[in-house]
Parts: sequence; C-alpha cells; structure tokens
Amino acid sequence: APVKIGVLESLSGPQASTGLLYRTATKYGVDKINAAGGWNGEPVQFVEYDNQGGPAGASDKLKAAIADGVQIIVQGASSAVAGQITEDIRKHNLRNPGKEIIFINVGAEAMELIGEKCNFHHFRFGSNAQVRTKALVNAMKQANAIGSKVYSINQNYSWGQDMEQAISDNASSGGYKVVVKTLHDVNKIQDFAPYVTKINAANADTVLTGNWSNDLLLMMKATKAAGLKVRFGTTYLDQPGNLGNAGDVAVGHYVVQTFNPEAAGADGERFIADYKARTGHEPVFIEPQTAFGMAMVADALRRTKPEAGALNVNAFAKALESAKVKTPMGEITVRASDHQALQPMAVSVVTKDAKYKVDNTDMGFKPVKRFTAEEAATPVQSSCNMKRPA
Amino acid sequence: MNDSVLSIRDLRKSFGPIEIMRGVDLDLRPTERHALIGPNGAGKSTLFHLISGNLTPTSGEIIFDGRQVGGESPETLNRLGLARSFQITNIFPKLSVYENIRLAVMRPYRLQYSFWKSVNRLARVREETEKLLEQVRLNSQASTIAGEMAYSEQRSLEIAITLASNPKVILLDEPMAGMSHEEALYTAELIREVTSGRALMIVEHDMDVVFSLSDRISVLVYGQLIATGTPDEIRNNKSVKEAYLGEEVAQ
Amino acid sequence: MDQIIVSLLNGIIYGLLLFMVSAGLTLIFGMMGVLNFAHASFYMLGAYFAYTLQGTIGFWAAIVLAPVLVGGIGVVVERFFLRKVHHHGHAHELLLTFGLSFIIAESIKLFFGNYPVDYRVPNALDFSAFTIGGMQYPMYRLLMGGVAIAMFIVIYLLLTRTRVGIVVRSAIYKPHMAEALGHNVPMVFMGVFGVGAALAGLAGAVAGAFYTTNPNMALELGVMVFVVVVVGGLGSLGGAMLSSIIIGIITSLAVGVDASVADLFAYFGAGEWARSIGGLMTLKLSSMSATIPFALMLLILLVRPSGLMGEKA
Amino acid sequence: MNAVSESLLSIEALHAHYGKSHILHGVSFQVVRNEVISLLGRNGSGRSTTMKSIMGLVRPSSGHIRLQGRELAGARPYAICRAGIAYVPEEREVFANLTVDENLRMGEQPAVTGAYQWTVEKMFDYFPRLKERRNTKAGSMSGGEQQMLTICRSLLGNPLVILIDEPTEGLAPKIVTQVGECIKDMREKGVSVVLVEQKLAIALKVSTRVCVMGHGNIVFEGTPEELASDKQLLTEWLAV
Amino acid sequence: MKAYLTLVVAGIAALIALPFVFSQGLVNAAIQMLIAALFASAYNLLCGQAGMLSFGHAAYFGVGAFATVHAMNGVGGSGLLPTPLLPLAGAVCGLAFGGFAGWFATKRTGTYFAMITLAIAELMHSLAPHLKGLFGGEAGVSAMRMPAWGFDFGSATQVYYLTLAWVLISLTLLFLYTKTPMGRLTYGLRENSHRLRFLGYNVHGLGVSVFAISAMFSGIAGGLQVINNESANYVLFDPSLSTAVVLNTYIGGVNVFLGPALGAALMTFFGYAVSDLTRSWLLYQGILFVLVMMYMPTGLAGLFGNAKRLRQQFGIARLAPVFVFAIAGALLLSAGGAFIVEFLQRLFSQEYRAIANLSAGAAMPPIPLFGQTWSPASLTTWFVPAALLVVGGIFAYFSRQRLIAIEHAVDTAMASETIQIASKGNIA
Ligand SMILES: Nc1ncnc2c1ncn2[C@@H]1O[C@H](COP(=O)(O)OP(=O)(O)OP(=O)(O)O)[C@@H](O)[C@H]1O
Ligand SMILES: Nc1ncnc2c1ncn2[C@@H]1O[C@H](COP(=O)(O)OP(=O)(O)OP(=O)(O)O)[C@@H](O)[C@H]1O
Ligand SMILES: CC(C)C[C@H](N)C(=O)O
Ligand SMILES: [Mg+2]
Ligand SMILES: [Mg+2]
Repeated sequence: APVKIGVLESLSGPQASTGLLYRTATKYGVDKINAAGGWNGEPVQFVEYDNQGGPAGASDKLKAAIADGVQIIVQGASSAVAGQITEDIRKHNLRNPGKEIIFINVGAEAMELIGEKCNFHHFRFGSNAQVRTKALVNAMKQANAIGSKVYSINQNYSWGQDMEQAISDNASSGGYKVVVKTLHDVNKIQDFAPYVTKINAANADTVLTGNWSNDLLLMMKATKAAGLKVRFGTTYLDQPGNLGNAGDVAVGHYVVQTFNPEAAGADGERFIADYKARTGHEPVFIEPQTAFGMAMVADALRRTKPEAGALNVNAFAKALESAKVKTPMGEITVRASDHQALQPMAVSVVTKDAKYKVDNTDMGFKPVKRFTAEEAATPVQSSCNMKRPA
Repeated sequence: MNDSVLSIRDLRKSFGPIEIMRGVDLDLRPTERHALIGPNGAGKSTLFHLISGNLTPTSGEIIFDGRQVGGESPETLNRLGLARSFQITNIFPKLSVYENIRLAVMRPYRLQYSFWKSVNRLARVREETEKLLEQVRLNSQASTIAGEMAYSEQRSLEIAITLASNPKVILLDEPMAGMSHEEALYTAELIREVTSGRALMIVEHDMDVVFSLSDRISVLVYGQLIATGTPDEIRNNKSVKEAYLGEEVAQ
Repeated sequence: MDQIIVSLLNGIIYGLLLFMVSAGLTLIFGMMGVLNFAHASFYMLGAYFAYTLQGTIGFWAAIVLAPVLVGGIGVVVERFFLRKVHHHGHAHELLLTFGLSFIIAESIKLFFGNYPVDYRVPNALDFSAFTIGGMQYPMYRLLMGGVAIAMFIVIYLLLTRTRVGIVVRSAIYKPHMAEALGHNVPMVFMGVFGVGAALAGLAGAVAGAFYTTNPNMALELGVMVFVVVVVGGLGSLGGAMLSSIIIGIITSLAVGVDASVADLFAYFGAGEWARSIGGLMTLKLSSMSATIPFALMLLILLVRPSGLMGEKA
Repeated sequence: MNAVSESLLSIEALHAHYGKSHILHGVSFQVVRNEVISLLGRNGSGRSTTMKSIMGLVRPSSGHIRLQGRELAGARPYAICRAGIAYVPEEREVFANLTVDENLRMGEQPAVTGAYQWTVEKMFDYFPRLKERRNTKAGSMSGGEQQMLTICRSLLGNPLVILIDEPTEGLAPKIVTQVGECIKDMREKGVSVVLVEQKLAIALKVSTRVCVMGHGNIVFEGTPEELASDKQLLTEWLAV
Repeated sequence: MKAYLTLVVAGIAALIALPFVFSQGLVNAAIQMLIAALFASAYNLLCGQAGMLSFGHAAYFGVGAFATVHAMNGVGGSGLLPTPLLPLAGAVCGLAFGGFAGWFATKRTGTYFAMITLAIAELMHSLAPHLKGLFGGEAGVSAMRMPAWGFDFGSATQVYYLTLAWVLISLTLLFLYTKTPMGRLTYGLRENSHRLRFLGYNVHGLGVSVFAISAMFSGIAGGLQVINNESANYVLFDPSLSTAVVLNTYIGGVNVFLGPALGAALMTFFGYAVSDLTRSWLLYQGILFVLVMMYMPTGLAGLFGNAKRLRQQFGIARLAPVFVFAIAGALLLSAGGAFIVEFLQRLFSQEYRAIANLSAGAAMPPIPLFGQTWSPASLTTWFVPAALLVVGGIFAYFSRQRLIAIEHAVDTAMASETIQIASKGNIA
C-alpha cells in the first residue's frame, strides 16, 4: 500500500495563515519524495485535514486520518494542537500495536513536547524556546545589542511561558537583568500602547519576545508610534506581512531563524529557486524548516524497507532517529533521547542592505551570526522519559 | 372588622414624587361582590397591583386572612388564595387554550418541579380543565392557539385562567372591556356563578354590570376612597356623580 | 506621574476607539433591537475598503468614501436580508447577522488573503503631537479621539434634534402603529442600519491604519463592542461613551499593575495563605487585562442590569 | 344620500383575508365631509378589519379605497396616513417606552390641504389628565389614560378622515361623554369620523349615519333614527 | 403518530447497524454527530422550550468535559465510576454549575439573560488558561479510557456504542420531560413568565431548574466528547462552540423535538465532509446559515413539516413537479455558487498569484477545478457558472409559481363557498 502522509493543520479560521504555509511546505516535501521515486515503487500520497484551528478539531481529524490509513501526521502551527496530537497518537499506538502512526512536528516549539510529553512517535523538526533564546541572546550580546536591562514580554500560553523562562535562564550568560516580565492574552489585545508605556517606564534597553503574528506586529507599531528607542529581539519577525506592516520601525531588530537565505549561500539560492518554482513563492517563516523536516522524512523513508509491502512505522521511526540531511544551512540530525532535531540556527538583523528584501519593502534580514547544530543545541530535559518499543 | 378576608389600612404608593395611592382603607368580606369604580387614572389598577404583589406599597398595611402581606411576591399571594386578572389581556398567546387553562389548574397540585409524572395521566387536572373550558364557553376552541382567538374570547380565557386555582379572593380588572353587550351580560352571569361563596373585587366601567353584579361599591378618586356603599347609595351620591358618573349615566 | 498621565491618555483614546466601533452598534442594537453580530465585520470592511481605495484616491478621500460604501452594504443587508427575517423575531435576525459575519470574513480572506494588508498611517500624519516622560505621543491617536468625539456629537444631535430617535424606538415594538402614524418605518430602519454600518466603517477606516488590517480584526473586537454596549446600557449613546472610556482606562491601567489578589492579602498578613491556595489568587492583574471587561460586564448586569446609563428594562 | 362626487372617502367592494380566512366580502360605503359614520355589528363582524384594511394594515385582497378620488388600496400605511387618514386602534397601541409627550410628537404630521390644524394644547384642553402626566412613560399610564393618548396622537396628524376603533373602551362614564363631545368637535372642525363603537347609545348619539356590518358585509345603511326604530334589525344584527 | 414511531424505531435500528456498514472514519464522524445532537437537544430545552436564548452554553459543555476528564484520571475508569458511567461526572458537575450560573442568569430575561450567559462563558474562556491546575493551561488535560465491563473501549466502534447508548437515553429522557407537568410549565415560562407568577408558580425556581437540567445534559455531551477524545482543553469554552450550538439548533428547527438534533448532526457531518474538500467551508457555512434563516425560518424540521403538510393537502401527484423543480433548482444553484466560490478562491489564492507573477506578462495560467482546467480570461469559464445559476433560478421560480398556482386553485374553490354563505346573509 502507498504511504500516506497527512498534514493536519489549521486550514480555516483565524490561524489559517500559518497552517496554509505548513501545508504548502509539506506538499513541497512530498512532491520531492515522489520526484525521487516515491517509496516502495509507489508515489507517496499527500492528504490534508483541516483541524479547524483547535485541539478538539485536531483530535477528530486525527481519527479520520487514521481511519484513512495515514501513517505519518505532519503539523506545526500551535503547540496546543501539537499537545493534543502527540497524546492521541501515544494512546493510539499503545492500543494498536503493529498499527502505529508517527507525528512529524514541524514547528510547535513548546518545551513539554520533548519534556513531559516526549514520546517515541513524536519528532520535532523545528527548534524550541531554549534553543532560540540561547542563540538570540548570544548573537545580540556579541553585536553589543542586548544592553543590560531586558524587558520580557510574551503570550500567555505554553510557548510564551517557555520563552519567558528561557529569557530568564539566559540572563547571566547574556549579562543582562530581566527588569519586567509580562505575559499577555494571546491574540486578544488590540492596543499595545499601554505595554509600550510600561516598557518605557521600565527603562529597558532591549525587549525580548516570543510573540508572533498580530501580537508582535501591533506591539512594534505601537513602539514606533511612541518613538520609543528600544531594540527588539524576536523569534518570528520573519512571518510574512510583519515587515511590510511595521515599516521602518523594524530596522535594527533581531530575529533568530532556522533558515536565512543570505546565510545559506549558493545552496540556499538553489533551494529558494526550486521552492519558488514548485510553489510560486520564496520559502519564508516556517516553510524552510518544514521542508528540511520533510527531507529528513525522505531520508528515513529511503532507508526503511517495506514489510509485506507496507511501512513499518517503528522501523521508520528508528531510521528517522539516525537520519541525516545536509541543508543549505548545514547538517540536521535527530537527538534520539528526546527526538528533538539538532539544526543550525542563524540570528539576523533587519536592515536595508540585506540581500533578500521581503514583503515588497527595502528591508530584509541580514545574518549577523550563525550557529552550528551543536552550538545551538541545549540539553535534554530531565522530564523526558521516553518509552521505546521493544 | 375581623370578618373581612382582605383589609387595607392607610395604603400609600408613590411613583417618584407623585403619590398615586393616598391613604386607602378598604375591607372585603369573605363572600361579597365588591366593585371598585373611579375615574381613569384614579389608581384602581394600581390598588390591584399592590394587593396582588405586583407592586410594593410605600406604606400602609394589606391584611389577607389575618396575615400582613404587603410586599409579598405574587406567587406567595396566589398560594394563599388570591387570584387576579389583568386589564390588558395576559395569557399564554402561543399555547392552546386547553394548555393555557391546564397550566393554571395544575398549580394547587404542587406539580411545579414534577418531572417524573406524565401530565396526561393527571385525571383530576384534566377534569377541572374541561369543566372550566365549558364554563367560559371555550370548549369548541380547546385546541385553538390562544393568541389567534377574537379579543373577547381572549378575555374569557383570561377569566378562566384566573379562576383555575380555586382562589378565596378574586380580583378582576375590567373583565368585560371590549365585549359586546350580549357577551358582557353572559360574562357577568358567569362571574356571579363562579364567585359565589368567595370574595370578588371587580373594577369595571360598565355601570349596568357594576350596579347589577355588586353587593357593595367603593369609589376611588385620585388615590382616595370617597365613598363605599350599596349600589343605590352610590348611584345617588352627589360627589360620585360629579367625579365619576357624570350626569347622564346617573339618571 | 508622567506614566500615569500617558496611561490615562492611552486608555481614553483606546476607549474612544471602542466607542467609535460601538456607536453604530448602540444605534442599531438599542434602537432597532437587532443584535448585529456582523457589526465588527463592517468595521473590518471599512478598513479594507479604505486600504483598497487609498492607493487610487488618496488617504483622506478613502476615509470618506469607505464608510459610504460600508453604509451602502449596511443598507443592502437591512433591505434584502434583515427585513425578510424581521417578523421571525430577534433570534433569527441575530443568526442571520452571524452568518453574514462569516461570509464577510471569508470573502475578505478570499480576496485579500490571510495576512494583514499593508495599510498604514500616511506619512503626513505620522508625527508626534507632544512628548511626555520621554515618549512621543502620536498625533494620529489624537486624531482618532477627535473623530470619535465628532461622531458622538453628530449622533447626539441626530437623536435629539430630529424625530428619528423616537420613531425608531417606537417602531421596534409597534412598527405597524408607527407606520400608521405616517412614518416610513422600513425606510427609517434602513437608514439607521446604514448609518450604523457606516459609522463602523469609518472606525475601521481610521483605526485600521493605526492598528492592523487583517481578516481577524472583526473577531478580536467583536465581543468587546458588545461588552461596551451592554455595560453602557442598551441604546444609550452616553452610556456607550462612558463605558468605552471606563473599559479603555481600566485595561490600560491594569497592564501596569503586576499585583495579584494574593498581594492584596499580603497587606493583611495573609499573603502566604493566599498564595498557597493558588488559582485565581495568584493571577497577576496585568496578565488579565483582557478578562477584566467581561468580569465588569457580569458585575454590571447583576447589579444594574440596565447598564450604566440605560433605561430600565 | 349625498352624491358620490361629493364623497371624501369611498370604499368599494373591499375584500380582505387573514391567511386563508376570508373576512371582508365586498364592503362598500362612502364618507362625505363633516360627518360621523358609525360601523356597528356584533363582535367579530369585521369592523376592525375594515378599518385596518382602509389604513393598509391589512392588505386588501381586492376592492378600492379612494380618498378624494385618489386610489389608496395597496398603499403602505404611512402613505395612507400622509394622504390624510388617521387611525385610532382598538388595542390602545401606545408606545410604552416613550413618554406622553414623545407619543404625541410621533403623531404630528403636516396638515394636508383643507385639513384643520390641531395642537397639543388643544388636546390637553380635552383631556387635562394627559397634561399632568406628560412626562410619564406611556406604558405606566392607566388604561383609560392610554386611550385618551391614542386619540390625541392620531388627531395631531391633522387628518381629513379619522378612523376610531372603540374609543370608549375602558373609559369612565364621564370621560365617555367627553369623548362624545370630542368627536362632535372633530366634525365641526371639518374632520370626517368613521367610528366603531360597542356602546350603541353613544354611537347613535354622535353619528350622522350608521352602517351595520354582518358576515363581513354592510347589511344596513341609514340614519341613527332609522336604525333605532328598526327592532328587527337591532335584534338580528346587533343582538340588543 | 404511529408513522412517527416507526420512523424513530427505524432510525435507531439504522444507528445500531451503522458501524457494520461504514468505515472507521465515518464511525468517528457519527460519534461527533451524536454528541452534537445531544448538545443541541439539551440546548433546545433552554432555548426552544423555555425561550431563554443563551449565548454561552459551551460553558456547561466544557464543565461537563473537564469533570469527566478529571474523573477519568482520578478514578481511573474503575470502582464506582467505570468508564461507561463516566459521563455521570459530567452530568453532576453540569447540573451543579448550571444551577449556580443559572441562578444568576435567570434573574434577568431577554437580551440581558443572553448577555449574562455570554459573560459567564467568556469569563470561563479567558480565565481557564490561567488556571493551570484545573484546566491544564492551554495544553489541556488528557486521560485514557480504561477497560470496564468486559470492553476495552479501544476501538471507535465500542466508543460509538457507548455514545449511542448515552445519547439515546438522554434524548428519551429529554423527550419524556416535555410530557411532564414541569415540561409543560417550561413552555409557559417561554410564553409569559409574568403571568405564571400570578398563577402561584415560582418563576425563578423554575427557570433555574430548567437551566440546570439543560446544563446537565450539556455536561453529559461534554463528558461523551471527553470519552471520545480522551482529553479536554480550555478551547471547549470558546465562544464559537456556544454559537455553533445556537446555529445548529436553529438550523434544525426549535419547534420540533428532534429538529435541533437533526440540525446538529447534519452540520457536524457537513463540517466533517466539506472542510477537507474546500478551503472555503466557513464561507459555505455562512451562506447556508443565511439561506436557512431567510428561506427556512422554521429550520429543516419545518421544511419537512411543510412538505408533509403540502402532500397531505394536495396529494403527491400534483406536487411532484414542484418538488422536482425545487430540487433541481437547488442543485443547480449550489453547483453554480460552489463553482464561483471555488474558482475565485483559486484565482485569488497566494499560490496562484505567485505562479501568475512568475509568468508575468503572459496570459493568466488556467486554473484546475472539478477535473478540468479553466482559463480566467476565457468566456466559457464565466459562462458555466452563470448558466448554472440562471437555469437554477428559473427552476426555482417555476417551482414557486407552480406551488402558488396549486394553492390558488384550492383557494378559489374554498372562497366561492364562503361567498355563497355571505350572499345568503345579504338576502336576509
Ligand atoms: N409605574 C408607574 N410610574 C408612574 N406612574 C404610574 C405608574 N403606574 C401607574 N402610574 C400612574 O398612576 C395612576 C393610576 O393608574 P391606574 O392604572 O391604577 O389607574 P386606574 O384607576 O386603573 O385607571 P383606568 O380606569 O384608566 O384603568 C395613573 O395616572 C398612572 O399614570
Ligand atoms: N389576526 C387575525 N388572524 C386571524 N383571524 C383574525 C385576526 N384578527 C381578527 N380575526 C378574525 O376576523 C374576524 C373579524 O374580526 P374583527 O376584529 O374585524 O371584528 P370586530 O367586528 O372588530 O369585532 P370585535 O368586537 O371583537 O372587535 C373575527 O372572526 C376574528 O376572529
Ligand atoms: C508556528 C509557531 C509560531 C508556533 C509556536 N512556536 C507555538 O509553539 O505555538
Ligand atoms: Mg386600570
Ligand atoms: Mg374590533
């Protein structure tokens, strides 16, 4: 039977903007697998499911996917949804030995997914809060851009909470003090002016934040409106639309990335061209890491032999643990103990002399520092207690 | 005085700065038919609202069956045995006529929270409902949606609902308004029949009905009682003529 | 001190923005009794229309034309949709507007995509009005406040100096009687609905440039305007103004308060005990600024159901 | 009888339905200037329906309604009102959430040519009680007060013809007399009145002409005196 | 009545047979449909029967769900509360929380009531993620179904039968409720609560009880959801769930007992089936709501009722063309509508725009849709949907005209009778 890869994303509703990118990138990955001959002489099938933006919908659609014979589930937008999927898959696999399925997480970056919830059938091809913060702080410090007083502002859910924790954890190595920590409701705040006032009152040099999408954009606009001279260190400034909307205020801000086109060199250019030819646009935001994750999947598939004409998921997972892919950014491997991908990171600054401009502006992300996979990695969490199949 | 089922002492009610009820004393005997008349806006309906618990008195006493009830809730008063009808038809417009009456009949059987019995098995409720339907001449309309009946029929239903809980004291607020002469006569007869042995207080502007139906009449003008007496006394009372009846009707 | 002043100013201006959006809703909700769930969608449409138009006709013209277009849509909605279901009751009107809000949001996504569009304050307006406590105060914020106040005055005059107010209020309960007294009730309803929609459109056109114009902006503001209208009192324009500003100020000030209920207990020496209970006790006020309006609404409804300035039900 | 050409309002072969039930079966009558015409009949004989049909509140299924020759059948109620017809409904439809003053303002319409101009002050002369309560919410007023209010409100529309449905219902006898006076006064001011009145005595007293309705049709038309002397007519159609 | 009963029995038989016929995927969908149906029926007790429009019913669904998930983890699906009885926890907590919230909410009526329920649900929704201990933060609380009574509840089929049993029992109870004195009083509450007070009933008590009962059954539905999903998350309190139940209920029809259940089941199925076929399914959903509100104000149940009434009145023979035209018209119109929406969606999509940009200057590339490619610039592309819409419109128009003609024919027959009576009256 052909292998079915199902993307289980938020394809409708408020979070669709991110979910659709994951869909495109996953499809790109599957197309590449098929271009290389598919698996077991058959093309791999790509199926998409709309989780309608939430864990409940994800749970439903996961069942549908399982019923349809999907063996590989791909998802990335929102750690809340990922938390549900990973638990559901764990239970399913427990109950149905021999019919396991596997979860390829391409972007839900909360720590618990490789901590308390870590699971043999979950692989994360993305970074996480600790990795991102460590790299960001390190690079900004080197560029003399972090200052001594840091304001930490994050969304009040697992990802944001993890970011807050990571910002505190990196204080001593970054040589700064976290003057104020703020958690705010996700996607509910229209007017960030009060937060800006608070930032100003705190007299901070730098704002570190894991905010993304609207929450980041609105905050930066409000900062600009107040003419506040403060630098931002961010994790997701490269989401499409951000720079276009934020305008010049974004210049001088930092972002930590899993892929930067300028840093990736000629290989990067080839990758970008190929991606653009297949999807119509350049890879942005979480698309590259998804494409790389899918390349890992391809690598593992290639090395997994069919058993009675079908894919043995456990064997596939073991192959994935030893997968190794060379991306334009460097080599990616998987850490077997918690299934976190180890990958190179880049920290970039927004400037007008970046090579690749984004959002039809004259700005782009110019890399200031690169980290190899080893440099970027952070230790395995002690809470991860992974049960491996016999 | 102790022989009255309802007595009112120095009852007052103000809405904001305006005092509408200005010290009313009134007694209702256990089996009398008592009419309350007076000019428009004198406070007759307000008095009914105060007695029935729809409004709380500003001061004064309302004694029902020896018990001070001023400010009690309408449901308490109804359970004590007081029922009223409304000047502006107040029924369950989208339910059938039968259902309208049955809801009212059910009350004394303590069925409010009964969710384990089938309502159709309650034989006594059914019998009483059917009897009332007949009494108000609505049995042919039993399954009609109440709100779709003619106005006068709705008035009859209003009376039936009021009577259903088998009250000691009945307050009727202009029950015949909008009825034709013929219907009004029938209704008056009906009221006479179903209220025998109970106390009735009725507000009505149809003097034929008032004079023929009531044992005693009280006249309320600007929130004060100006006279109480037998129909004949009232008919010939000069100030009543002036304030309310006008010349022609009195003749 | 400066910080408090800025916070207050922020709160007031945000409140005025809330008022801009809810003014139309108050008008429609309070006067016609229609719970218009699509109201925030009109706000969004205003922003998108202005964004689309500004490229060709310039910012100011777009700000003027966009509300007119939205008003036109409002008229169509009233005339061809709401009116048809009016006699089925409020629930149907509400559900209809609900469906419409879906349609509007999805159509926007269809044509403009899922990302925020590049609609921003024109450079000519992008300067600071004054500086206070080391921060510049943007002129555009003041402009938004000004528009809101102008809106308030215009509606106020419309309602008190013409018969429209009483005609609509009477027509909600007894449309036939109002019509029999010579008032073209359907026309008045259509007009009120159109104006209400246009006001939301204006708010969107103005605020969309300052905040962001994205397909979720209706969702974000949608419930909040209901809170404003309810807290202020259904149909009370003054109430809507008052509650907008109160909510604006409270949310703005709350952000600055990093204290929790447990800290309050600590004053009385019971801090440890309160902290040990956890849950609600240890939540910081600053992280709850989005929750406060709902708590306020619940409180108001229980103590003063008719809202701050509403008529008794 | 007056010649048709003089008639102000003419109703011809009016039919009306409520859903499937056919209520009016070709009602025809004329109203001329300065007259009070009463529609009498038993409950349910279709008098209110006739009025509602004239006012456009019930859409006539066929027939003509002409005011000064202008066809009004099928027109919207507001247009009919602006043409010069006012309506006082049976069920005291005051706007409960508005004050007395606001209710009165709702009724104001510019006078059509030839109509008498009424003023709020004039209304308060008829019913001083209203003046006392002018800032009260109409919904909290007594039944009788509401009745007075509806009459005044409609007159402020300065109509040529006023349709009044059971104006004395719920009114104290003294006010009933007052309403009678008021109706006579309207007539003197040149307003034609179409009256539906349950109280036969009053109807006979104020009317210049009466029509008796039965089974959705006019079964008798004549002067009050003719009706009063026709015992058979009275028992058969009016049950008195 | 008898026909109705046979229909219900046949329906139940079909539900029991379902897992033997359909795939696991559809069985899963069926579980969702059953849960939604129960939730809508519970909601309709409050909204349709008692006339209280609540905007925050997700709160009680959610409370039932969290109660069940905690019971599941706490008791482990054994002892006093084995897995099949777990929804009882949802029922009890739903009842308790419903009683509490209802006590406040039912003090007010109409819009105020609606707003209080909305406020309560919004408060729950915005507080829940902050209360990690109780609601597990944004990740939620998860649990696992344990074997009991000889079932392991490992397969969807077993969960399906468990859900079916609960839903059937609950619906039966809800139905019997309408036949009890309290059930009848519930209608009185809707129609005229003011009058009820003067008949001696404690209206507030009644309102709270109805609210609590409705919340209890909502809690059961929430519990079933948890049993199915083995987790609960604060998004259960999301306003969209509250609104979904309102919409489902009205789409089904509030005046018929099974209407809301039907509406909820269909809408859930619709969401399940269509959301994977198209990216615009929310748009279709919106359009559907609007159409139902405008043209089927009594909901689907009302539509069936109407069809039945027409059939009884005029006979199937006369109506056949009407129905045929109506159905054909509806199909054509939806085909045309779907074509336009899907086409526009593809035309304006990011992917297409990107591809079009790549080949800038050249003609716009064709768009694949329904197994065909269509060029945006070609006339046929626009002619096809236009033709579908026009022909569909004509069919719908014909259907209406025919119906009117049939009704009119019967009308005139009746009318001439009445005229005869009337003219007799005239002669007398
Ligand atoms: N809630 C209220 N607020 C203000 N005034 C009120 C209120 N309720 C009643 N009134 C006033 O109290 C007076 C008495 O009203 P009530 O309804 O008792 O009169 P009534 O004697 O029943 O008259 P009718 O014979 O016309 O029915 C009226 O003038 C009325 O306007
Ligand atoms: N809304 C309605 N729907 C259905 N039938 C109605 C409606 N209104 C009135 N009818 C019926 O139409 C007939 C005529 O009613 P109409 O109100 O015109 O009578 P009427 O002569 O004014 O009597 P009344 O003395 O009761 O006011 C009655 O049989 C009544 O039942
Ligand atoms: C797509 C990402 C922005 C998601 C985010 N990192 C999360 O874990 O929720
Ligand atoms: Mg009265
Ligand atoms: Mg009548």
